[in-house]
Amino acid sequence: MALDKNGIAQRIAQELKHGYYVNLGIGIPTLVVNYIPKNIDVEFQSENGVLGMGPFPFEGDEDADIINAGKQTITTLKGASFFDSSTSFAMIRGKHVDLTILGAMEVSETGDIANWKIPGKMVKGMGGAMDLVASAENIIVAMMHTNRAGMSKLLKSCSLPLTGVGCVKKIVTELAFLEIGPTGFILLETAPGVTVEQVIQATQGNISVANDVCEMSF
Amino acid sequence: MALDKNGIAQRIAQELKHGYYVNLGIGIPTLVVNYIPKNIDVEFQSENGVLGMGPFPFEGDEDADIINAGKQTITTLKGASFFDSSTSFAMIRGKHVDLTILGAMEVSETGDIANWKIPGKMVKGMGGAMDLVASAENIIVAMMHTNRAGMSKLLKSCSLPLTGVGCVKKIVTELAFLEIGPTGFILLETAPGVTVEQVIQATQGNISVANDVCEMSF
Amino acid sequence: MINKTVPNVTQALKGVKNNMTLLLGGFGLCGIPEKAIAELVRLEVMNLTCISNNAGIDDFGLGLLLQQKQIRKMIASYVGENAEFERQMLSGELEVELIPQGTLAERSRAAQAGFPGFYTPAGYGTEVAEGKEVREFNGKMHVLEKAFEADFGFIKAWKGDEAGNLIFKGTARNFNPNMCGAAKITVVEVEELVSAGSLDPNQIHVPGIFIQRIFKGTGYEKRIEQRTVRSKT
Amino acid sequence: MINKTVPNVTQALKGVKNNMTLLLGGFGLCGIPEKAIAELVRLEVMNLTCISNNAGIDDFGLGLLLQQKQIRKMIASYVGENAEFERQMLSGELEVELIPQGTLAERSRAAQAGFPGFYTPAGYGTEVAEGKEVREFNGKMHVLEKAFEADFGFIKAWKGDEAGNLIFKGTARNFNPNMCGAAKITVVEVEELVSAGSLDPNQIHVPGIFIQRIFKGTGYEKRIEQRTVRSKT
Repeated sequence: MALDKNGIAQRIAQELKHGYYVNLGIGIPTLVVNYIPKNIDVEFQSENGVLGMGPFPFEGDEDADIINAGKQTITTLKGASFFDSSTSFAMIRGKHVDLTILGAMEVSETGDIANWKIPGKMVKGMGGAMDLVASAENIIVAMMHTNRAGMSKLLKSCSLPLTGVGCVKKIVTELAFLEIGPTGFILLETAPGVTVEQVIQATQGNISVANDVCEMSF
Repeated sequence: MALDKNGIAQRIAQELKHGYYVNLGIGIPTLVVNYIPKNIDVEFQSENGVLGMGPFPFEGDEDADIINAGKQTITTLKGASFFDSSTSFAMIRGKHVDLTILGAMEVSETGDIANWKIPGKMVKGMGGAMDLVASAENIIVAMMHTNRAGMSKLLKSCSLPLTGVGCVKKIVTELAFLEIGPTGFILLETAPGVTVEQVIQATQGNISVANDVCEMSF
Repeated sequence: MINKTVPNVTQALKGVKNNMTLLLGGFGLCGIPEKAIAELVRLEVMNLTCISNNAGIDDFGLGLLLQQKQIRKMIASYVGENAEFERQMLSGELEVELIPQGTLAERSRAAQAGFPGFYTPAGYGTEVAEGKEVREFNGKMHVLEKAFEADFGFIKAWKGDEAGNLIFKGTARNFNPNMCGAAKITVVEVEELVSAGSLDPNQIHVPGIFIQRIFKGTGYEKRIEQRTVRSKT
Repeated sequence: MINKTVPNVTQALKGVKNNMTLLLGGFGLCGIPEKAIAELVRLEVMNLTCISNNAGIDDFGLGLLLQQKQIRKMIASYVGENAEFERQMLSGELEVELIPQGTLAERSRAAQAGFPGFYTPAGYGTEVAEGKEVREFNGKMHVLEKAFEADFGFIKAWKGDEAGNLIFKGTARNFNPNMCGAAKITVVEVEELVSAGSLDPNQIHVPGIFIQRIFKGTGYEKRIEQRTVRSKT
């Protein structure tokens, strides 16, 4: 049985390590905060200028001057700080942010990612994504394995305009946990009840199966 | 009669205009603060990270954490601010500082300046001078017209390693107030009691005399 | 102290003309120069090039200028919140240049700090790098990006003093400090305007030297784009 | 909150070895990492490359390392206060690279912010530009300068919290913020170490993400180089 969005977030959360500064993209990545492993400290950075983001404010406590990159009202935790955009991207570009989790429309077997534009149809812009993917050493993509028509989004090469080249390291979809290796996607874990065969079927790009492939455990 | 250091500073001070942010080098330029014209507001920037410098502190009020670029203890005035070195040079390089007043060992007729090194003998370093002269639109040099041996320091071309190329606009020495024109030094004003001939004699570089040359008035 | 105060928004925007390039602070609707935008609408200046991270929403922020078709070209990083924007862009009425957010911040700071250009890895291998110089440093490819050139910069700060010293609040800071001093004339609106000497010199976010005009705005709407809350139980 | 505190200077300098490149904050003797320098002397690490605006005076600051001949190469902008420095330089014992002060600040910040290079007008046409690429932008010549690469950065702040957030005082700020995060490991010493949550998030000069270790120093000497005063009459 394929994972839902929360399941994807939960699997990604297992990749968090103590001491990580993490930048979460809009969408599924936002849900990762709900599954932080016990006994580790991580801090969340938002590129609009806050480190140490906390949960949403209690009703009535919203402050228009305190938002995240998704323009949602938020709170801050002890040890938080506010800063300007140039400093925020110094954190990102300077590799001080340890992990970037973001969504994608397409990922290629060489780690290219496309997530900001569908020519002639939708152009939201790249926001901070191009800076994030160009700089982060550690990028996990949270995405659906196929589109609504059942076509794979894990491709030989991206058909949409790129956000970054050869940058994605790991991918979590509703079907699987994969990494990018020298020869393409490597299937590391299947979602509960999903078979290796199903993942291979749903992947257009070159895919190999890790020797120790297993089912995700939560 | 040639000017003393205070006289040079006093003549330079006449060039200050209302609303100017001014960076003062070490030595004679520091004395300019004593001669600010009445009825104008200027602010002094020091490249080590302070805007709105005030006078020296009263005895006993010195604070090791509040100094100017000459490492002297100072105070700040109302509206002052402290900032980091990168921001300080953003002010300088970004042309937000309106006037730079600094000393020189040599100036050439094309506006080159040398003030940081005598090969094999003295190497203090350029400090912020190279950034200042490369960026400032308005540079006044405070210097002695000749060295102790009587040799001119206003030259055809500098003999010492340069601090900047073609950047000096105006020069005040103990003998004269000059500017740099397309064909070399232009004598604008003589110090009280100094003749045009004396200035020309003391100048090795090409020098012309302004039509309206006059004596400095204080 | 050099006094930078002007009495009102009209004085603050004196000299703004058609065809100018403007830098505007803000992230979404957070920390935008509400009063300057309202005055730009009133002035009916046309054919503007606006540089700002976002383009507002349909009926607030830069969306108000889009409604009046005052913007000829928009340089931004994310424009996903504005249907009128999308319509004008897809129809070709509006010229749009989308650039990475960090590049937008740094091209502003480069203009402020007198750097003509810098190398960033962001956008290498994408549309963004097309027509730009690329270059390898330490085995990694980078794109040469250049400082913005703008006529006016419109900044929103929380507190400011007569000398133009600024303090921002929360994430309303964003691009505002980086854009101060990045245009020929920097105009700041503040919620609270205090006398020089009232602010701790150690806690100034932007020194007054970077700005030319400061005025106190009143009646800030500060609209929230995504009101997200949790319940108290 | 990610805790960055270490108990003492010995723990803070763990891993410092011979032949390393160090970034050190401070302007003159103002805002220098006194405790880290003392520990470097005690550790007797040799053959260091030190990047700092100045080289201390004969018996304080980096002068203490020069006395022990621990520095092989010095990168600075102004070294005029130190006779032993001048002796070692003129005799050739010490390699010296003098660079413009603004370039020193920005090469630090470039390392912090992930920019490999940038163009500055400072030093064009001088010895400083020799062997470096130069280039025209807008009719003016510029020099390509590159980010520093350093093993350790030693920073002195006034206050810091457990999360590594920093506040500086007066002109003791100088290069310190620009050097945070510019080396592989950034070590900060503070006069006052407070718990996370004690500092206003709006008034942090350097967020803790840029630093790896923070400790409280005691007994700061804070020597004054030029004690200038006026009389009260």
